[in-house]
Amino acid sequence: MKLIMAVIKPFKLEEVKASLVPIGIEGMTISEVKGFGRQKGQMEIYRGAEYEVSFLPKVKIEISVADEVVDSVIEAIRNAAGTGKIGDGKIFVYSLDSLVRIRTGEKNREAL
Amino acid sequence: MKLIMAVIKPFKLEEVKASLVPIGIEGMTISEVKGFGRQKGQMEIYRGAEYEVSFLPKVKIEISVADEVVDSVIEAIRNAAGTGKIGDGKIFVYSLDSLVRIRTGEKNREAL
Amino acid sequence: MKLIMAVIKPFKLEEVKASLVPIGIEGMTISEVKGFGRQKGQMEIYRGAEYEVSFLPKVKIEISVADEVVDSVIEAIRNAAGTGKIGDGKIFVYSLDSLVRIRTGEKNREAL
Amino acid sequence: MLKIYLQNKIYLRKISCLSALCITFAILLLGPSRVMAGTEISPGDTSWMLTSTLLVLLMTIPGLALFYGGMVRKKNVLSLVMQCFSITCLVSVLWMVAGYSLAFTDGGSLNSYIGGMNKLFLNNLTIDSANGSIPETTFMTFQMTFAIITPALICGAFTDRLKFGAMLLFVGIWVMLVYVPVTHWVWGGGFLGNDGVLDFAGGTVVHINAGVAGLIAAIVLGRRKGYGVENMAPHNLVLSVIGASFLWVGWFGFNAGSALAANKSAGMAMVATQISAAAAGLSWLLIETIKRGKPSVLGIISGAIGGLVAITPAAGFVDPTGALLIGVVSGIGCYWGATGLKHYFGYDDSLDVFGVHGVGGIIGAILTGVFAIETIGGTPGMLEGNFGQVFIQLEGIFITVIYCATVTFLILKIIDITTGLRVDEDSEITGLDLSLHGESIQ
Amino acid sequence: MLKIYLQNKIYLRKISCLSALCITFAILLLGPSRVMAGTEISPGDTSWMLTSTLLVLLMTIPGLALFYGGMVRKKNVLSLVMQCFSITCLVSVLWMVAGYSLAFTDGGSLNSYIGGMNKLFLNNLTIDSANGSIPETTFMTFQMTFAIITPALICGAFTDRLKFGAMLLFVGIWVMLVYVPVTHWVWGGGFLGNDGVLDFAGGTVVHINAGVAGLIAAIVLGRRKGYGVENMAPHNLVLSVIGASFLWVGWFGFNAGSALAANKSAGMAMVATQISAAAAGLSWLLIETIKRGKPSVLGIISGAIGGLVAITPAAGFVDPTGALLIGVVSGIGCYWGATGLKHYFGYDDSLDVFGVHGVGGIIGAILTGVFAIETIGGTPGMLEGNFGQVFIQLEGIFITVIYCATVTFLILKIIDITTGLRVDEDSEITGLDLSLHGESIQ
Amino acid sequence: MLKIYLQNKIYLRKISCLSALCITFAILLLGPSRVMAGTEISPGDTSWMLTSTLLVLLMTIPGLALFYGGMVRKKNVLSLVMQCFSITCLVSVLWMVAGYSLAFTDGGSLNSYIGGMNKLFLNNLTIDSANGSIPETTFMTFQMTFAIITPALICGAFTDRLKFGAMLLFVGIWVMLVYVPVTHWVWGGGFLGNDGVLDFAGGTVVHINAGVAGLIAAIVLGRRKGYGVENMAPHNLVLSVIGASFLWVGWFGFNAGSALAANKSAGMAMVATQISAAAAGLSWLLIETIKRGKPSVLGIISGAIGGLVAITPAAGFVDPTGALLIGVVSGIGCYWGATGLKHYFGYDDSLDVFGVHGVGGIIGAILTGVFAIETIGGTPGMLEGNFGQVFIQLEGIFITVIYCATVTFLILKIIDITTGLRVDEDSEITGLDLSLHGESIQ
Ligand SMILES: Nc1ncnc2c1ncn2[C@@H]1O[C@H](COP(=O)(O)OP(=O)(O)O)[C@@H](O)[C@H]1O
Ligand SMILES: Nc1ncnc2c1ncn2[C@@H]1O[C@H](COP(=O)(O)OP(=O)(O)O)[C@@H](O)[C@H]1O
Ligand SMILES: Nc1ncnc2c1ncn2[C@@H]1O[C@H](COP(=O)(O)OP(=O)(O)O)[C@@H](O)[C@H]1O
Repeated sequence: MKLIMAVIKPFKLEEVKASLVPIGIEGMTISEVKGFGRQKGQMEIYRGAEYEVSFLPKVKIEISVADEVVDSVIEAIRNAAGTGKIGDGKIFVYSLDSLVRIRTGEKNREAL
Repeated sequence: MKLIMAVIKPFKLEEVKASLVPIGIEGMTISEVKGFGRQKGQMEIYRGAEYEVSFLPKVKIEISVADEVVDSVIEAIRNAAGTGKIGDGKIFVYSLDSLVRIRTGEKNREAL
Repeated sequence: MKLIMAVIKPFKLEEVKASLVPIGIEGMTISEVKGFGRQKGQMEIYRGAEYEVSFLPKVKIEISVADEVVDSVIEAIRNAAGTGKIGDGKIFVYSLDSLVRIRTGEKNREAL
Repeated sequence: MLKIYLQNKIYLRKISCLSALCITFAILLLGPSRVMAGTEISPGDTSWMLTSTLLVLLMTIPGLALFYGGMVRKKNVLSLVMQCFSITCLVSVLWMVAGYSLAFTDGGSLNSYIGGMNKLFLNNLTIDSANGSIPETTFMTFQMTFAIITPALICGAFTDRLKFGAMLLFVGIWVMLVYVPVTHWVWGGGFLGNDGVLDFAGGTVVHINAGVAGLIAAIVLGRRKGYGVENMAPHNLVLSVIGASFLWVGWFGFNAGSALAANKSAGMAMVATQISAAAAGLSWLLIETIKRGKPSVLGIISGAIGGLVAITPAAGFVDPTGALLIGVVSGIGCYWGATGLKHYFGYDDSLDVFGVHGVGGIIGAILTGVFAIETIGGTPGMLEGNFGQVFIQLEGIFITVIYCATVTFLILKIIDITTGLRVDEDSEITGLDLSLHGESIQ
Repeated sequence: MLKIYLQNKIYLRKISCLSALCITFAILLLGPSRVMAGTEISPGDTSWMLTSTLLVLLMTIPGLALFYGGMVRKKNVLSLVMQCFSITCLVSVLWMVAGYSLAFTDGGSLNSYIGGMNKLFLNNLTIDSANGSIPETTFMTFQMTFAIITPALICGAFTDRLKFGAMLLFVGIWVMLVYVPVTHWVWGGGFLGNDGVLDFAGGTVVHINAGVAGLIAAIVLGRRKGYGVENMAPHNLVLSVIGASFLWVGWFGFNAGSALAANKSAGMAMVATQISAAAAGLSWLLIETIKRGKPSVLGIISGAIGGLVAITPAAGFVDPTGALLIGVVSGIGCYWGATGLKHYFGYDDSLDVFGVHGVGGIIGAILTGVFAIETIGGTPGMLEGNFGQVFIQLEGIFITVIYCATVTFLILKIIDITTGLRVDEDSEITGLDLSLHGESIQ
Repeated sequence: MLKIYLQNKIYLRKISCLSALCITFAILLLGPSRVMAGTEISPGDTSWMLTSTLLVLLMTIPGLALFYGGMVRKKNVLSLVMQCFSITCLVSVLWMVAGYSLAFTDGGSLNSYIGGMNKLFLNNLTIDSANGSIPETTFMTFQMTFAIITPALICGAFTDRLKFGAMLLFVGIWVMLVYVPVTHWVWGGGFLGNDGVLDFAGGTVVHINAGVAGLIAAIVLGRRKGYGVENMAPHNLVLSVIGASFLWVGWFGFNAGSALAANKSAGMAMVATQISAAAAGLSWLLIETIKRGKPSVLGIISGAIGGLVAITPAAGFVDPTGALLIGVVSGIGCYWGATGLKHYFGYDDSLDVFGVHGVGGIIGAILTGVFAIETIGGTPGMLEGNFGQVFIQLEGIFITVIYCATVTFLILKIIDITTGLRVDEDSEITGLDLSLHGESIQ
């Protein structure tokens, strides 16, 4: 099993979710994060002074998936989250040693 | 060393914490996240219109542990966080390459 | 590639960021988390009653890096985030299987 | 509904004449204004009117700013309070420059339709001039606060998508071309007042006017991106409750202040206001609980505001029992306006300006004609045998609805063509706080 | 303490008679009401009383709603503002329907205990009737706002766990069976007023009443789930500070308004109010800093409210120095009530309704008897040699405490048996905002 | 600028004499105070003055508390509302104990510089004494609210870094050594008032005083840690908008209340206040849009406050057109004060106390001398040929600036040496809410 973690633009969340359901992803965990990268931040004005907000709001998605669907999930996320503009975000993949569903105690693939 | 990441129902946090201290877990990091899964969301009413809130509040716990205690930690979390109802959450385990305590510079097992 | 995840004191974020730019780190993702550890919590007073706030505000930083810079990044974080007082936080390192830049589709090292 | 109004050919002549008026507006050269009688100033009445003035200002800032601000998504809350605050500034200056004069002085031969230019820049408003038992300065400021809140009410319809500059432009023009004339018609010596339309504190002038303008704005602008799909639930109803509270309390200045004195009429108007608001809050609560299963905070405050809107034209004319009934009916009526009506037609009147102020204002204007009591306000209503009053009230409603709808539509279209109305998609998605004002709340 | 009261056998007869009264309530057939003298209306006095009325309304919405709302956890804040808002609506209607009549008209042969039914639905409240120098309509509305805030105060005791429907039911019955009679006893011509109990603005009628009812409610309902274990620290004290500010400012309407005129008594009452609030804020601050090491925001605002409660019965009777001392004592007394007393007995009076309003009200009622000055309020106090006044004050306290405790207890128990009082555990854990109202703040 | 003032040797003698005065303060034994004439109380005027008093209190709590609180970072918001609330409590008591007497009674031979001690503890303030047509108790409370807001305004300069105890100490001493004497000079029978300085509602006494004290405090304390590097953008401008709204509305009490009656002067003062605030809001909006490209919420509310500050000394002396011009100029002037001036000199006047209140106050004081109209306030200004008035206004400004700067500096330095002014670095980083008060908002 893999855990796919993606950092995307906040307003793309609904689209990403919608693109994952058809390929069988029925669960995910998301969190509000801030990103720092090439994308220039918004300027905020404070009584004439301007601050660059270097950390931009992003959404982090974490999805545990079976090894064989990793590529299609990455593809789906890329298609849904991409705008072609700097700041679209990144997808990180790493291996899970094990996975447990708390309610039932099911393990690994059954717990997906 | 492993990193155990658990997504649980928010109001179970205190119980989970309480169940981990006896088995020697002295530190953890938590964050507020939202979960999407089989559990149906709350309906919110807005001037007669109803919205389903599809992302439900959850709490994510991250704990780094020595390999030999992984099972007992999973067990403890399951017992404390389980309500038997849909939405209890999941536990994810993956391997850490290394671990450092910032204050002392201790590495790996000493840093746990 | 590795993913370096560090939990630090919130007000050290700017310094940590500043110390990473010179060694070539151009992106990172941060989130607000709460930490539980040896550091004693603040007491909050409520009409004469006192509550110990056991979860303290921390900031979590996630950075994907090439294998060869892991050590220098850890070193830089330690120097910038360390205060020598309990609660400075921890650095966790684990391996990434792959990495994708959403905008371009670049993979792994190119996506860093 | 629009069709029905249009079929009332008898009004068409008046309307076209009014439209002509609105175009030739800028070239009006009007005669000398009515001179207010310089009677003795009463400190007691003045005290109450100074207080009423600030109460009505409180209704807009912070009242309406918070009421509306709490209902939008977090990324747009500052843009809403910005709208309310900047409207307050803009209309204050416009009212001083020309609005007051055109609304409340004598327009000579055109007096049925518009006032005169004798008090532009308040130049002939001396410290000694009086209006009844209060200084004319105070009367002017009191009326200024009405001119402020009316366009601010419209904001609820075009929230989250209107450009800031276009908003200021629209409000400036709308106040001069719609609010000022309608005020003159009803209160400034114009034809509606002369025809006997009862509007104690602005049910027609303020609420129907704002409600209709909001409806037109919602239709012209189109829906918010994501409407009906994304969750657009209010981000912080605590703000809305604070706002509703200041609207309620401020409404005492609005209604009881419209007695223009601290007298028994003010006392009775306050009673009516309180009872109608309370009854409407309860009736919305009840119907919502029956139909949705849960009473909501947004529901009870919307109901109370609906009750306040509906009692506005009636406050100085009805007794407590009349107020109770007006409250009950308007709570249910506005519930229907904000849920049934809106969803049926599918326009995105985002914060229900028409659903609450338009519907509530119309209900109130009609029921004023039903429940008016001669011993209280000098005019009997339908229940006391004066059936004609209801028709007079309908005249006021029809004329205002059609005039306001037409001119509002024209103003919006012209702005759309020239500077554009709607922000670009990116700005709408980012939220207006950051994209228009470079600020955000944490 | 309850035991001590009960041993005062001299009161037992009165109590049992009152309990009988409360049961036979619905079948009362009362005589003609007292006719208010129809003197000349003073615009100045009327202006101040219209203002005072809205100030007291401001105390409940948004004052109390925010003061309490900021102190609970984020998941329950909307349920609290909902309680305050819906109580405002409900009690306004009840007061109009029957409350005012039963509290303030002549009850004929039963007048010592309850008023008459002459003004049900305000039917005989004409626009011309006066109360002293103000319209009776205004007096009625002013008193309505007192009837609103009293049950709203109780909300702080049962927050986070009471069903919404049960809350409305409780408040409705409580207002009619407890608030209305006690008001009649003290201000409406009943036996406590006749016995000479001094209560300028409602220390007994409002605060002791609400405080005792809160205590009983906290005991009957039991503690919040997680009390003493989970962190239940206030989620947003900025809201509480806004609320406390409106309580403070609104209290000028409460206290100085209770002069029922804009006269020298109102002026002095405002001075006393301001000084007592300030002194109590400082004295709580000081004792907290000494005992806990840090002055807290919640502390200073609680102290100020305690000082306002304590000066309420005294405002029109004492001089500035008396007010200063009442403030200092009540700040310390309420600190003890909200920390020592509560923790000693272990009940969960969640937001310290008894600790602040009960304790503060009792301190104030007693000290009114001590510090009253004849040249100011017409009655001398203990310091001027009139030792009896303190005992008369104690009579007022005892009777109110026992009557209120008994009837409140009965009402709650009956509701508990019929519809149930407490939400289920899941709803309590989820938070009342979502579970009762389907709403939440972001 | 300081140098220029110091070169005005003609003032040096006065200054040194005042400094001596301030040191020998505690040992003053003053003669009998002026007896206020005991005329008839007017209910109408009293009603308005009771209302004005509570309006000015509203300006501090919650007005200023929220206006400032919304502008700081989330970790310091409670410390700011705590400062405003505790200053309210502290100054109320100090004013009652000695402030009122020293400011507003006759100081005998020293009367040009300071009042007497006849009304310490308000002992000789009877319920019957009057000030013009209102009770003296009400005059005293009205003035108390001015004494409260002035030091509260200074909080904006030293926010995020001053110890709580040191803040209370500073405020207590500053009120007695700076606010009380300056008030006496201008309004209490002292030399500035006698010299003919026009200050209708406190442009000099309140705003220049607070602005200068803020500037000195910012310089003595040094910058906030991270100033210019970290993002210190306002955490919640919705709070600031609520605060600005209450400041605006409360300012009607401040300015129109300073007529001390509900008369035509109050009416005109309210007009001037409204127009200046609105015009200044718009002029800041405009210049900001031109220079930065985006109109900001913080900008328009800052502008409106600047316009309110500037109209304060002028409110009872100018006509609507004068008010409009004062508004336009002050909006631009305060924009420069809060952006250009501050950044040029590099001090961290965190929330622009000097930039808005100092600069706005000076602009207003000068323009009062320019635009004053004889038929309105009894004194002609420069435009009516009275060129001397501008110089008299400058005298008032110079003396206040130098006296206030000197004494404020001394007080701060003495506190710094004894108890210390600034919190330690850890507390500053953690935020004052948690470190000083053990509380935080969620
Ligand atoms: N090395 C990294 N480690 C972790 N997160 C990163 C890294 N680089 C970028 N990110 C995340 O990806 C987001 C987008 O990156 P950015 O460089 O702005 O645009 P793009 O990826 O389109 O070139 C950032 O805001 C940040 O959250
Ligand atoms: N594939 C997944 N990847 C990551 N998180 C998941 C995944 N599936 C479920 N979750 C998390 O677990 C939570 C509970 O899942 P849900 O399907 O609602 O209930 P259950 O696990 O009891 O069947 C979700 O809210 C989500 O946060
Ligand atoms: N086992 C752990 N797993 C995950 N996070 C941990 C663990 N132990 C500590 N932490 C994180 O590190 C922070 C600092 O730990 P603490 O024990 O307080 O101080 P120190 O690391 O300096 O000894 C904690 O607040 C928590 O966020």
